[in-house]
Amino acid sequence: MAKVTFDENACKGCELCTTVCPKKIVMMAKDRLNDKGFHPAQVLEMDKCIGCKFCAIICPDVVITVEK
Amino acid sequence: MEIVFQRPKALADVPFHYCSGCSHGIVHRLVAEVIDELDIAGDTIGVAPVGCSVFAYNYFNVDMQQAAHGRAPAVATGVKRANPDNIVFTYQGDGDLAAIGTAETVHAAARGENITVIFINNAIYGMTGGQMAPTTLVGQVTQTSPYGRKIEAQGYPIRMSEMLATLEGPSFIKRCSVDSVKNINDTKNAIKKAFQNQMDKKGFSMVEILSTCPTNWGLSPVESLGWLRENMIPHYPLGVYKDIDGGEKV
Amino acid sequence: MIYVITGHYGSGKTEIAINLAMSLEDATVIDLDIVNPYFRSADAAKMLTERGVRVIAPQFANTNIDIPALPPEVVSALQGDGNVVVDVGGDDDGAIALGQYKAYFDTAPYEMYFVLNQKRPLTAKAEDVVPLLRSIETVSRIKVTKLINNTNVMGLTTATDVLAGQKLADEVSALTGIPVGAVSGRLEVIGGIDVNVPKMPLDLYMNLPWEVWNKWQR
Amino acid sequence: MKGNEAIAEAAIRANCRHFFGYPITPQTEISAYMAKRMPKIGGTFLQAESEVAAINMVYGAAGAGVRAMTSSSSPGISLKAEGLSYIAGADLPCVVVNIVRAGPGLGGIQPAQSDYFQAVKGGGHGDYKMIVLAPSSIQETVDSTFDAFDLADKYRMPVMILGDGMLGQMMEPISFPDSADRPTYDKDWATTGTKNKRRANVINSLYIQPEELEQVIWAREEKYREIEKTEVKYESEGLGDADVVVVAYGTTARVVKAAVKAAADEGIKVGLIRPVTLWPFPSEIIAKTAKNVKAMLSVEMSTGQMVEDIRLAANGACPVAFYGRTGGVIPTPDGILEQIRRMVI
Repeated sequence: MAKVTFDENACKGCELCTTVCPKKIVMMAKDRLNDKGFHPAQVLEMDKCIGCKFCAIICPDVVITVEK
Repeated sequence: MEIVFQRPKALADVPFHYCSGCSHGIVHRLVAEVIDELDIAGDTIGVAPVGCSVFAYNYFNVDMQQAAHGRAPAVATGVKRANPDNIVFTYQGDGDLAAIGTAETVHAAARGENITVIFINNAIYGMTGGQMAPTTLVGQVTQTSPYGRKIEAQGYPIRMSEMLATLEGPSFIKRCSVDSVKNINDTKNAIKKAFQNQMDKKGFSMVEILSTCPTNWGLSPVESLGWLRENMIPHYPLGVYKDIDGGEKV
Repeated sequence: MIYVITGHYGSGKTEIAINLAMSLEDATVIDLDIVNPYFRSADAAKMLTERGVRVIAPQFANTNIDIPALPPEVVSALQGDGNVVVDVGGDDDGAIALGQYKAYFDTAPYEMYFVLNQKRPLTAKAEDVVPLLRSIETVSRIKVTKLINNTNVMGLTTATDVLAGQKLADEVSALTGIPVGAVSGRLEVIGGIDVNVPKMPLDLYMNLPWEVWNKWQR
Repeated sequence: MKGNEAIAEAAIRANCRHFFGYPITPQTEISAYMAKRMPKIGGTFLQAESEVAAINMVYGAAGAGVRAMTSSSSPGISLKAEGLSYIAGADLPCVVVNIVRAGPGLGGIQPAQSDYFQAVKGGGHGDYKMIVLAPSSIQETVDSTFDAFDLADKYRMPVMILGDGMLGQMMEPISFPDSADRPTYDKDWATTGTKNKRRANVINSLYIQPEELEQVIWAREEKYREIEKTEVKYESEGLGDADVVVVAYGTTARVVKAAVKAAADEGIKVGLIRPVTLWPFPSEIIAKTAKNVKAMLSVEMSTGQMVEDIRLAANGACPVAFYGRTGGVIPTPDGILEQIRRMVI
């Protein structure tokens, strides 16, 4: 069991997190914009998350909190 | 479930002003994580440079002093000498550390000044809008090397880690990169060692961190990581350049 | 004979050097001060030359530049037959310039005076004077042969000051085995005091710009 | 003591334990003295790699709350201008000594007063001032050094001691004040580490919004007006019935005094104003005096810098003449007397 939480309005949509996820579950929410006007990153299939922290480690804006 | 990754306490709850995908944010967070893990926030003084990271004083929950362009190692020297028990770090970019502040950098290192220097090398001037840096690669196009950096006209890029490693003062010099999770973890370990060395009074430590500048490179954040890997790392090899503890060198 | 005048900044070396040179036959003054840009023997060069004393000074003394290049004439003067008075810069900082001439002092007769001013805060006690004297000997690579008590507070000097200086000179002498060679000062100050060493009366030549006026008025 | 040594020793006695310098004639004895003394009393003497580095070390140490000092001479002070501006902009206290030599450029090592503008108008970029003290005797260099540290701490700003090579090199008997009699200043703004007990302190001169920066600058200006009211220092003589008043500071004032005395002996009614603080400038006494005299004369070792401030203060109430020597030449008493004579014809 693992979970990632995005501080969505802090996301600047740089997409770096999407490139490091071993499960390829981090994706940009192309259907909406956050307060800053970026498409934020999101995880839809949270049950596949293994809590590896990779997305959080590469995030330049400390958007992601990881629980395991 | 418990939290296994969250915002470090030493990082102020203020959003970074940096561009999307800029690696300053990663390095800021690593420095804050190290400060938390070593439990030194109450004793740490940071020195902010002039450059994109000029506002670094807003981002750390520690005492901070903002320095003139290039002078951070001199300012840090003054802070450290005034109170040798404080942990003093500078956070500097390539223009600040390797151009206008070369003298301050070299002499703080030569003195073995017991401070920690975090050196962000992204091969370009970010703050002023993408001019040639002392670390700009040969052939790299910038606003002030519009035809690509030419050796005949602009000379060679400076390898600061290699240069400073020739001095006796430094205790630890390592070049890292933030292009991958593995390298980011490695960078954090290096930063931690650089702070630990200061706590152990071993003298000057510097971590050079190859970083991206998507805005001025004209690449997406993801493409920037690739450009860093393909162009910067071959010219600026990663690894330890000086370690008085006898760590394995490049 | 070579006379080397050393001591602390402000002990009065230059006044002694000038007075001594004018009292000697066939004298040359060497201004060997590499640390002090003003108030040096070279200031008195015109007056000394008029009175038949030869002056050798760093090429740029009293100019607007501070290159302490020592002139080659120093060597010929040290090898000559006449009397030579060497006015050395203050402290061990100034005495370093002597070190290069060691060979000439090994073969020629010389006196090295250490000028003492008890009124200088850094040389008021024997425990401060002796290390300074020793470090001057170390860097100059020649030995002090005599102490000179030149205790003064410029125009305000009294006989009491000079006697306090004499006590200090005696203490330093006891600690180092170097004899006190003389007590120096303006005649009206040292004339009446009772000491068992020779007196060296001094006329003062190193004037401040506003004192030049007083002299001119006289 | 020699002037340079007196400044150094006075600084130590005023509890300065952090000195950062770079050699330049004719003030090198200050560094040399500090180099010998500081290690013995647990203080810091550091010969920086440049004047630029030295002033920035002072900036760091002052930010960390200690009494910090640097000294230099004219070309070196130009290099320190950047740091001085930062120190003023961050409202930090420090003491800077300028033993002025002739300029511009490399100029020369002989005494001059040609850095007056640079000192009293701030020196670096931006709206700021330094308190500038201009001693004219060795005793006064000692007193000024004590005052400089107190004023710096009191107002949180850089204070400059403006001397010249003559003052630095000459010798006069002195006595030191007792530092125990001086006030102490709380520095809760300093970067000493939060110890996890307070909010982080930030030493900074950068303000993002122009209006915010403007507000900070005007607040600083208010402080400057207060200093102009309370901290002006000068010496005067013979103002009561003077026809002519000579204004001079530092070494020049010593020479002027000799000339004024000689003029008085000739029956000329001549007075003297000697500013001790060059900023704040003694404008009030000059304005008052200008209304009662036939003329004033500024004597300087420059081509005429302070004379502009005298004219501003006199505001047309009387003519203000200038006499000066420059390039490292000290005016002579007879040269000044000749000027005084001309003014009463």
